[in-house]
Amino acid sequence: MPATPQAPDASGERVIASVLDPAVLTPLVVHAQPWINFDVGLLVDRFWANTINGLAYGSVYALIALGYTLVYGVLQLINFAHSEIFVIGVFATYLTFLGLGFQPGALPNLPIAAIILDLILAGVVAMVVAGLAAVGLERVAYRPLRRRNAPRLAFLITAIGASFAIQQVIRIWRGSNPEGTIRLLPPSPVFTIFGAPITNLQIIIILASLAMFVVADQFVNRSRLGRGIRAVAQDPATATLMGVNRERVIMITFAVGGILAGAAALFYLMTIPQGAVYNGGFLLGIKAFTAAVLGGIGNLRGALLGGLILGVAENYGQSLFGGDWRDVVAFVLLVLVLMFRPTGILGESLARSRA
Amino acid sequence: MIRRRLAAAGALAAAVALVLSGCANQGGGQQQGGGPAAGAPSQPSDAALPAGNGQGRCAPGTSIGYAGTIAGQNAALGIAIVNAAQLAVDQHNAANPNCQVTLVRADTGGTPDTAVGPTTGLINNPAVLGIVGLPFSGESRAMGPALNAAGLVNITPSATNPGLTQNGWTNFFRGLGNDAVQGPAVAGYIQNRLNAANVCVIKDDSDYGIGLAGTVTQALGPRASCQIDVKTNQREFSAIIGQVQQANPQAIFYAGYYQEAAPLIQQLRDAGVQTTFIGPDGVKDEQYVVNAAGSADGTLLSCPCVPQEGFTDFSNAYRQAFNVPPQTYSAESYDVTTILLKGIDQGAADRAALLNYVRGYQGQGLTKRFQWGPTGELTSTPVWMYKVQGNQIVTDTQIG
Amino acid sequence: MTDPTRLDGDPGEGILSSLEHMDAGERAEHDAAVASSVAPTRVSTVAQGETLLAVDGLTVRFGGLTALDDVSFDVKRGEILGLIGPNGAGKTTCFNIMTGVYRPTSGDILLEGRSLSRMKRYRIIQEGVARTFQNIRLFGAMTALENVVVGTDARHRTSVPGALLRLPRHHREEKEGVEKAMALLEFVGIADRAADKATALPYGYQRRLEIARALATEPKLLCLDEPAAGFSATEKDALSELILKIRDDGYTVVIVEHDMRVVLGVTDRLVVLDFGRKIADGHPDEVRRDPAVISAYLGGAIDEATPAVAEGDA
Amino acid sequence: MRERMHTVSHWWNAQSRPVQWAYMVPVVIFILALPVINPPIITTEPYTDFPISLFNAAVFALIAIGLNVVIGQAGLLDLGYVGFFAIGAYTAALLSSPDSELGVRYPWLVIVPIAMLVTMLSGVILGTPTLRLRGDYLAIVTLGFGEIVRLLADNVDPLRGNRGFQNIARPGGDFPDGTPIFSQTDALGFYWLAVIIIVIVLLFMGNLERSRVGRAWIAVREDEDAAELSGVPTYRFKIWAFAIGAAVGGLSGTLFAAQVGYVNNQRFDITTSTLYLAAVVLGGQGNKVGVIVGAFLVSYIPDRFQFEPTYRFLIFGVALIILMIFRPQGLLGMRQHLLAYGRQAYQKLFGAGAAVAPSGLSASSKARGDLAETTPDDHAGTSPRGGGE
Repeated sequence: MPATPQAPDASGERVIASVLDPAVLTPLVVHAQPWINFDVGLLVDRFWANTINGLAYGSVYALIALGYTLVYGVLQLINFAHSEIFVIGVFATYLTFLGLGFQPGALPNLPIAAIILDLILAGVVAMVVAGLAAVGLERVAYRPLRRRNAPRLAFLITAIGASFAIQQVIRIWRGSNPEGTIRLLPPSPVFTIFGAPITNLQIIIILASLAMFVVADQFVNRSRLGRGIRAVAQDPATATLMGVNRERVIMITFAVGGILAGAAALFYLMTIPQGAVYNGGFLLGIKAFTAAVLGGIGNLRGALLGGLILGVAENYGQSLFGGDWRDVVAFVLLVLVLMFRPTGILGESLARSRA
Repeated sequence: MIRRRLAAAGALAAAVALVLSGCANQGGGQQQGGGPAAGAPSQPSDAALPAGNGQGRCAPGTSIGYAGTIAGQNAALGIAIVNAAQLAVDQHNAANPNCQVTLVRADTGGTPDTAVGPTTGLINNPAVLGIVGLPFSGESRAMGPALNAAGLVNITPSATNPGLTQNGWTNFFRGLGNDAVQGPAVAGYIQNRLNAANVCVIKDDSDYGIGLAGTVTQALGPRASCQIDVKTNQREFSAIIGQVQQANPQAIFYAGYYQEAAPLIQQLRDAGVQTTFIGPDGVKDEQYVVNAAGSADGTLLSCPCVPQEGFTDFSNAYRQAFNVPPQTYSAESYDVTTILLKGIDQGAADRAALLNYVRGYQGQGLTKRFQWGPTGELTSTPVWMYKVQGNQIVTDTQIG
Repeated sequence: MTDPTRLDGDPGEGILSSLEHMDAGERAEHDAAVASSVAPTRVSTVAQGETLLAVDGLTVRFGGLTALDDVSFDVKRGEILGLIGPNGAGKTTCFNIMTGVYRPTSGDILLEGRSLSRMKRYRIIQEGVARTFQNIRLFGAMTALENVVVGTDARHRTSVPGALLRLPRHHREEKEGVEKAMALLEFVGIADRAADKATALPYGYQRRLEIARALATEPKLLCLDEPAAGFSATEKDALSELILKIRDDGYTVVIVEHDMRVVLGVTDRLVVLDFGRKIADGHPDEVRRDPAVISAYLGGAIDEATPAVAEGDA
Repeated sequence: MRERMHTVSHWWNAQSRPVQWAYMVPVVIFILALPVINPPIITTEPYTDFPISLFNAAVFALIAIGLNVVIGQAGLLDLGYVGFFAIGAYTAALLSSPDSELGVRYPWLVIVPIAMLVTMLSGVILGTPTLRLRGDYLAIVTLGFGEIVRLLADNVDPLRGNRGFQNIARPGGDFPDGTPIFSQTDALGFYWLAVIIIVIVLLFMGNLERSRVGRAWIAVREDEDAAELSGVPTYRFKIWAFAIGAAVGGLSGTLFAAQVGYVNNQRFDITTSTLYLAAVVLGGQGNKVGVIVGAFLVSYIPDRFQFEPTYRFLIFGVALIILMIFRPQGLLGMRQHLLAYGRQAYQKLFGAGAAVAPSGLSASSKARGDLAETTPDDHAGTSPRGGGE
């Protein structure tokens, strides 16, 4: 196998390189010969295209993963219903599109400025709705348990219950078919890197996601509210004694997570306009959670890194082994990373992320 | 304070979006409906309809069952079927005052294990004389022996796996052509009409996709030069597109459903792959055209079904009842429900009688002519090719 | 008199009630029986007064910080050794190395000549080094008795299939374990709360329960990490008494403790650490007068505020 | 309500084990007779067959008992338990279906031990590299494992993906009237078999709990470091917990496969895994009776609302939230007996009349040295979870 080309993102790429190391994979491949492809040529040919696509799709994972990681950092809680918050964001985006008069199936014929304005508007609505939904979820499913000093696993169960309930409400309301496609901005290549075309959508999504991440990171690390979040993450008892309002911090944490999920929803729907369906958050949620753990759960930068790595690695894996192995690649990568770094790649907690 | 203001603003935005969406949705729906495309065969004049002659008589409480998914995963397919069955029953009951048939719904969840309880519930309900379903091959396989033992006639409107009729079940009938009929016809079309020497066969992981891809690949022989797998519910196909670009085929056959086909074709076209794209009956759905948002044009769609665009009465009634256009297998479900209702109208008062009636049935339906051979396969299953033209699915030609 | 903690026979009014009616002589006899049933039964290859545990050139670094720097000392069988020093001196680190929580950067620890530094943690306990914790770490959902039985399990060999099928060894060991645990609870003086959840016990009881759990593993060396922390003066005296009783019963004890009254009251010998180095080793009376020790403790008062990096427990 | 439950549990704990078993007999008989009685209101008919619904609940209960070893006792959060269930079901399919490439048709009774062995082995294989991870990292890795198992069933040709395996072996035997005892549509026989298996598994689990194995698990759950430093080979016992949990999962998989008679790649997804978890937590982790009740509810609620298919999962989701909010510790709290001779030991200490329930409430009013007054009687059967962690 030819050497993996050098990539700029050193720490991330090293992990991928080790996954793709032939010595690691040879036994697996030899054993699984009849059912699994092993197309190194395709991997090499598509390396840059896969990388770009992976980064763009990984940005969506990363934004959702931030929500998991924030809540985990503060409450040590896997918010299993976060994927449903994302779906609510997707529907909020979609319904805003409809509300703005766009029709399923047709391509809009509007000036680019108007389209961008509409996208921003839809994004804002999605962020507000998802943020509110996240806060509402916290009120209904988690706060009563906290009041009763419930064991940690109880939260997991109400999360599962809430997940079922939200999905079913959406299904009953909007039906079980995906919503008709509304696409405001078709992708078109802007320039190429090493022969891999980069589309306008990919540029928007990668840049906007990074911007969202920077804002969230600055918010948590620099603002007064963010200090509260970190204080509660580090030591809830002391933070409360120091005058931090824990309930308020928790509410804000959920709100921020929801807002980021709302942004992710917009980007997702821009990439995959067919994505508005009641159960569409499930796999994405699992992947995003995987990304959060991969990077080091409770760590904002870890979530970003984990999301991008997962997005890219999935694409490499798909090219190498075939499309049906995509999800296997994601989970095997997770297991391998945790084997060598038991607390994820960056592995710090939210509280100590700036130590 | 700020919090309250934010909440109010959010609620307002949501409410506005809701109201607007309601309007827009209706508007969109009407626009999609459209009229029959020019040149499409109209509704067969001799098609059996559920209303019958209005003279049906049956015992009060007589029921037929729907066994299939209603709320579980992949519920969309099941709902398209149960809705059409309900429509047929409602039309029948409205026209036949002396025969009021109940449709008993059993939600199987679409998976073999969850199917056992509800389906057994139907079997043990003596009022149920026949069953529409089960939609999926997996659950059909799991429940087939029990339904057969109960002598309960069972017409599936959607399960296409060829193996289902090779179990020796005497109660099982298939309301559409199986994969073994469609596959070779499509392969022949690709070979002879498209003259494609180099074909990519993409399949999803459903029983349907795997079975169909198998028959097509076999019939294509060495021309099926690349095989690509996708997953149900997959929406992002960039790596798949890379595979296609590398193989550079002259035609692509997609074995699966429209939910995945729509984003796939869109992303293929976005990436500049203009290769002829062929999908099967699982893709032949208005939703495919809508969801591909302009990228579907030129797609060829094969289907073991007589052209359906002319069934305006059915389509309109369905749309009126359920606010959505009929979807994949709705018409098949409507047809097979009609057959069961006709049997009841004509005096089939127990399971054995209804089973006998279906076994000997011959008649035109909306989708095709229904007559079954000894194994439960239709004796003749025409396969037609359709294509997407100007955001409409229009009839191309009969291919088998 | 029969062993008071045997399960066989009619429980009657119970041990605790019958203790009420005993006169002093009977009581002493009972206590002696309890003490003998908790005395160590393992054969040691080392004679009384010989080196049981040798700490040899122990160095531990955490990143750039040297927690222990070439520390060597011996523990003789049958003695009570005090390990003292100001905060951050490396006492708990030393304990953590002895029980396998951390691995030494260099140097070694030898129990009866066998190296512990590569051994798995639970193996070290089975080899014979048991400990208590500075911040009490009991199994909260278990009763006091069950907590102690967990300790006895360190010396048990019942396999999982053996427990599943209740083979004879399981019965024998279960019985032995419970009997020993009951005796230990009596020995440390908390048998009256044997059936209570560990978390429900008063603080002093919890400390004693930890000691009982550690003793249940039949250690050759018992390490007590600040056992008197949070105790009142009376409780400290009672604790000192217990530590002496444990030694007299045949155990060897190493104790880390800040309270000098306890330390000077029970130890046979002191090792003093300061900034990870050993600065003194000898009889308590000599060590007290050692100028290096005096200056370390004077400095220690100033250092009190500096973070005790190496003092953390795990 | 809570008070009454404690009185009951106090009384229950005061009974000797044989007496307890004697009381259990009519309960078990009632449970066995349930599908025959087919009580109105409780029955799921006519919408779904009641015996089948009960059988599914019983399989669910068996799964919950197995998962309880891992989660409730050893405190290891396993989100991929469905993987073991799947491996059990697939082993049964591969060894007995005519669709299998192995070409063998073993009877069910032969399959069961093989499947348990295979799942046990896969538990060890999963556990060996992952059980060094702590807490939620373990959770996500096990979740990944569950998904990998499902995806392998999807992707690996001999496992037939969605096509699945037909005609999986069932246990033999006929009722006097000639109908088979074990069939797909008449689940009575299977239900009885499942209940009997549950009773046997419970007996074995009770044995493990009252041994060094059970104590090691609880110790790991309570404080893993302290456990290891008290001489518990934590890693080894965690692997045992995984292996034993897996074996029970595999056993339930074979039971399921035999009743349905068909296995394909559906139904082994993460959602199913989370439902198993819900059963354990809802009922009360660490309480064997509790998890059975939890499993029954999780399986039964959607079946009971089968008459309203559109809303049944919504009802289910809302029910989960409400039940958890009102009983955050689970319907029945954590409860364990860890000593084979505990009863005798406590009686020896406190006298023959003493009840021997481990208690949780601190009798703070009691003077510490006041031996005569302090019998566990006074504070037995109080708060199940003690004072917190």
